Amino acid sequence: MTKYIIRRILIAIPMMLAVSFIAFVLINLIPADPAEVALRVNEIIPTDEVIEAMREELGLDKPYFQRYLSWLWDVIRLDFGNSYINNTRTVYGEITRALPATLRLASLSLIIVILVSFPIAIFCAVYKDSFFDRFIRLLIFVGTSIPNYWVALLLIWLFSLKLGILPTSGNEAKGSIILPAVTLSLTYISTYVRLIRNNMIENMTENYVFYARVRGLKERVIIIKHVLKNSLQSCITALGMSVVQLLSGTVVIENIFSWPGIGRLCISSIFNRDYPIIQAYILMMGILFILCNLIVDIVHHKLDPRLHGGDIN
Amino acid sequence: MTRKLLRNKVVLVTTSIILITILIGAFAHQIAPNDPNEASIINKYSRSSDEFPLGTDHLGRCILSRLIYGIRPTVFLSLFTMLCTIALGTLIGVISGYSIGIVDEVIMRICDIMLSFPSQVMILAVVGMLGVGINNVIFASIMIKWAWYARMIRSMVIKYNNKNYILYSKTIGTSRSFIITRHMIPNIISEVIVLATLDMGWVIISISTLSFLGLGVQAPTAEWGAMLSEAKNVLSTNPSQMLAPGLAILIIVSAFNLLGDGLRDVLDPREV
Amino acid sequence: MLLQVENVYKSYSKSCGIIKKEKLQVLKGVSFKLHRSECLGIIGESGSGKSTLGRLIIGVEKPDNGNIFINNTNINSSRGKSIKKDVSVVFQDYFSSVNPRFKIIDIISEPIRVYEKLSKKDTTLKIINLLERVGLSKKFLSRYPHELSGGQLQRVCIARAIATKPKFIVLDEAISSLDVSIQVQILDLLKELKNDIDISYIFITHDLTAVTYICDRVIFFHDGNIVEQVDNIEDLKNVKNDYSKNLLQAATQMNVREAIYENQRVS
Amino acid sequence: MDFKDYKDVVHIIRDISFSLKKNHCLGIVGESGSGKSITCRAILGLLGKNFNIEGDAFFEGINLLKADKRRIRRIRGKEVSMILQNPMTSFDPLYSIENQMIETLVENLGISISEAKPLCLKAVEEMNIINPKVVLKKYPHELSGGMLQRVMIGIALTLKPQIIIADEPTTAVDSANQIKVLKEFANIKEKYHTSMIFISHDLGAISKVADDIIVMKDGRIVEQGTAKEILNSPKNHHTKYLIDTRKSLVDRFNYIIK
Repeated sequence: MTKYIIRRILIAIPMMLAVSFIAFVLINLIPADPAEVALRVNEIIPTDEVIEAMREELGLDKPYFQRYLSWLWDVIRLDFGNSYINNTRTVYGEITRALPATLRLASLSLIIVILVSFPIAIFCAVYKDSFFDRFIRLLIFVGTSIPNYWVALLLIWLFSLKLGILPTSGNEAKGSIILPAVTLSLTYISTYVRLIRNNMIENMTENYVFYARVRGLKERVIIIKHVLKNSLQSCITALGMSVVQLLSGTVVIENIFSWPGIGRLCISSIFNRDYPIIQAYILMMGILFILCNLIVDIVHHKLDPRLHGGDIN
Repeated sequence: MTRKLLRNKVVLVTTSIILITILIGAFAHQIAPNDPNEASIINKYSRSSDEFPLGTDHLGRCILSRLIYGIRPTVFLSLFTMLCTIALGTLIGVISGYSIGIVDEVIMRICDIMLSFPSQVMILAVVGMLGVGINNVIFASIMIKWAWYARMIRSMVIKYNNKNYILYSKTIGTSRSFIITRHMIPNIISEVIVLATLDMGWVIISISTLSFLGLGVQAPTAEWGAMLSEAKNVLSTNPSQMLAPGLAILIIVSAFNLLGDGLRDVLDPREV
Repeated sequence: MLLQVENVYKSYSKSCGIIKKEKLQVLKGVSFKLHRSECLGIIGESGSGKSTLGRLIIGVEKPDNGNIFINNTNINSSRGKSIKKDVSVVFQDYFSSVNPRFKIIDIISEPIRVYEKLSKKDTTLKIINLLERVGLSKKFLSRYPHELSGGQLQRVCIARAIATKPKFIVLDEAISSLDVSIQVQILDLLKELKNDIDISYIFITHDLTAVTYICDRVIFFHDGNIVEQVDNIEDLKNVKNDYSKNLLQAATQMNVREAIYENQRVS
Repeated sequence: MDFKDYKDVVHIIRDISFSLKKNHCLGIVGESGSGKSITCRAILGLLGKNFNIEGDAFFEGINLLKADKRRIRRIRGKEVSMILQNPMTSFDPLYSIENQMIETLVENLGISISEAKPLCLKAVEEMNIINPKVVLKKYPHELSGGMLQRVMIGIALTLKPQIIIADEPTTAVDSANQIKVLKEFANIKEKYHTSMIFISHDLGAISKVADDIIVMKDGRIVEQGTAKEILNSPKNHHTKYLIDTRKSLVDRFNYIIK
């Protein structure tokens, strides 16, 4: 087990390096000279001299690989440099300022997703092809075919403008988190329900379920103890990964609801060409994705006796 | 096979919806009642009339015409993206599946890295770095999706290569071209078509989302996501503006999703 | 010599974990010969490597070491292609042995198309002929594999295998997935074909009873090695190796004659 | 006890009636698709809702096809045990053997977990499994098919059922081990005095253990009688065909080793 964890972590490290390298390379794909951009956004006329000075300040005059290493060293110490827009602000500060709002939004959504989708999925699987199941399947279908920003607009129109019970945007007013969180969770609810339902139905046709019935176990025990656990086992990867997807999915929602989180920061940085922030965002999401993957794999490994069985023998 | 396709109602209906949409988009110039970009402030927010069947928007432009012209960027570009993705993915997947050792290993590691970013983040990254615009959005979409297809197709190639009927063909010395054209391609193609059709919905939504955020198609070009973005600004005064483009996306995405499910049934050889 | 297997080794690298790889030796120096118009049984339990041996003989995998000759041509040499016509194979899993998208007519016409340039009409006639050979009628021509039963499908596979007039057929557990009564039918068919056309079989199985029914010679296979060879099937009772003895004893107990009801009760 | 049924399972099986005497072993033989497994599953209420079953099946005066679900479930665990054809896939891969044995015993015998533990050990010991304590702690994938089958039999015996139904127990077994499995079943009958239904496509296997035999074809019973009658003087031509095909195999074998 420990051996597996160590090995798994050892594999994650080169992946992280690769991700950081991509994040670093991307900024060098910019069609314009970063130094020039940095000057322009601060409304300094870019003469050759100033550009040269800026290049030196940003370290752009050094060789490529050396720049990567020094950048990486800074990044490890959580120093992502300064924002181009506002030179006095560090990227780290900007991100940590926006992060709590996003985390709040994403975690509430996650709670909604789990609370809603699990009971529905189990119910649908147990009463397959019942009226309820068919109705939910229709909803799931619509849920996967509908763009979530349109859902957001519809919800704003209904609850904020028509009924006037919830605020349209921002995060100051009471209850302002409800609409964005619900909208964000809707897409994932349909994904989750479909995933778990189908997986449970598949598992129910397995021979071990039949044998459990033969052994005279209660249907409830069979569903919860055997079928559900096996289904979660096989969807654990997808479920774990959706945490990251939820975080990156906030980009659209935050923009519609003017939620001051990291997704909105990212979009405004794209419009303002504030490259260091974009870079930090990419890096953060990439690393998060790898970490999530790592945790999911370890959990999966821990829960499935088929995977760590070799150690016992 | 064709008869089976025609017998399946879902496939028939959804295919017609998609084909009609494509035709309307292709002949937008002839079909649309008005110029989609002709603004007239006097006519803004007008209700449906003979001249403007679906009314006009905040600049007095004909909504129906904008919807029709919007098919081009929304549906055509998504189709283009998908075709490029599949072409690239298939090519690399097949190379990887047929080659053993170092080539396969290198390709798979590259795929791993490509797949180690959440897709939305990767698109944002590319667009963020290369700049706002639909070309970059398409480029980014292809960049993040090909690896997934390459991996799928590689595993299919390996799976079918171990099927007994291909082992038999190899045993008796059937020509490689026969094995590939008669055994491999029909099986792989039908699986890929189903996957790609189901994925089309995702691509349409993803491209229109980016246009909605202002990162993709730029004003004043008519695009469904961009139209919704404009509708969002007048949500409090004219909420009905958001209906038409939203429904359009819903219908076309549903059509692709249903078609994918239908094709899965039809292309399964065990279905009678 | 029809087939000659010389000192063949084969191992697979079994990936254990993500980086480490372990070598799994499946065949440990196997040599034997197959003569014209004989049926050679290869018997062993599951995991003994007998199916791997079959895959090496039909040339879909290459041995790590050692050589396989068919008609004195090394199958893995550059001239190996020429002897492909002489080999054919029937697998245990009949359903995955045929392309589910093909009709029966397409399935059987594949080998004919490779070796004979026949017109469409002649091909069809030949296929009908082959189907009748294996006890099926021409009404099966335009059916799909999933519309056939296991026994019928295995007959189609046999028809396909004899279509190219091979010198020998590798039967890899070809009857193991079938009901006993169907097994006997297929074995009878194989015997009949052997009498009609000059053909050899390599009959890979775990069932000693079936071996005695059809084979002229038998090889006992255990753990990647040949542990005993019986050159005349009538000498089977004189096996010396412990493993072979065990197999023989188990089969003897299973095969007490049904007619003598009292004798065959076990306790 | 008595099974009498007449059912119509979407034309899979029709008009099946048979009875099982106490301490007897009933063999059901037929080719695949003849409906032999379906029949037994129907009796125990193990078929899905899509199946429409008509008729009666009496077990100690209780009509199994009409009784409520709870009652059937109790009978299924406690009174009628079943042994399945694929032991490798019959256990939940996520739980240890012991866990799954205990849950069965607790559910059906109404005992506590601590009472169930020694019973599990005893069950495994009685099946002649080496290192019983180690085996109990293992997960299904760590054991061989033969081992799991013995665990299955062990579970069935610990419940002390009236009837044991064995569904093709020799089919997935290498032919060298088939005789061992059959001996095991013959033993059970002698030692535990349970009645047994033994399903197989192999007349050879059936004849080793069965007292009475039913021959099925295309969802119907074509012949039934005592094993002796059926094997020595079959009347139906399908029975004759099954016996003859088997006989030709056996005769050749016996000729060679004589």
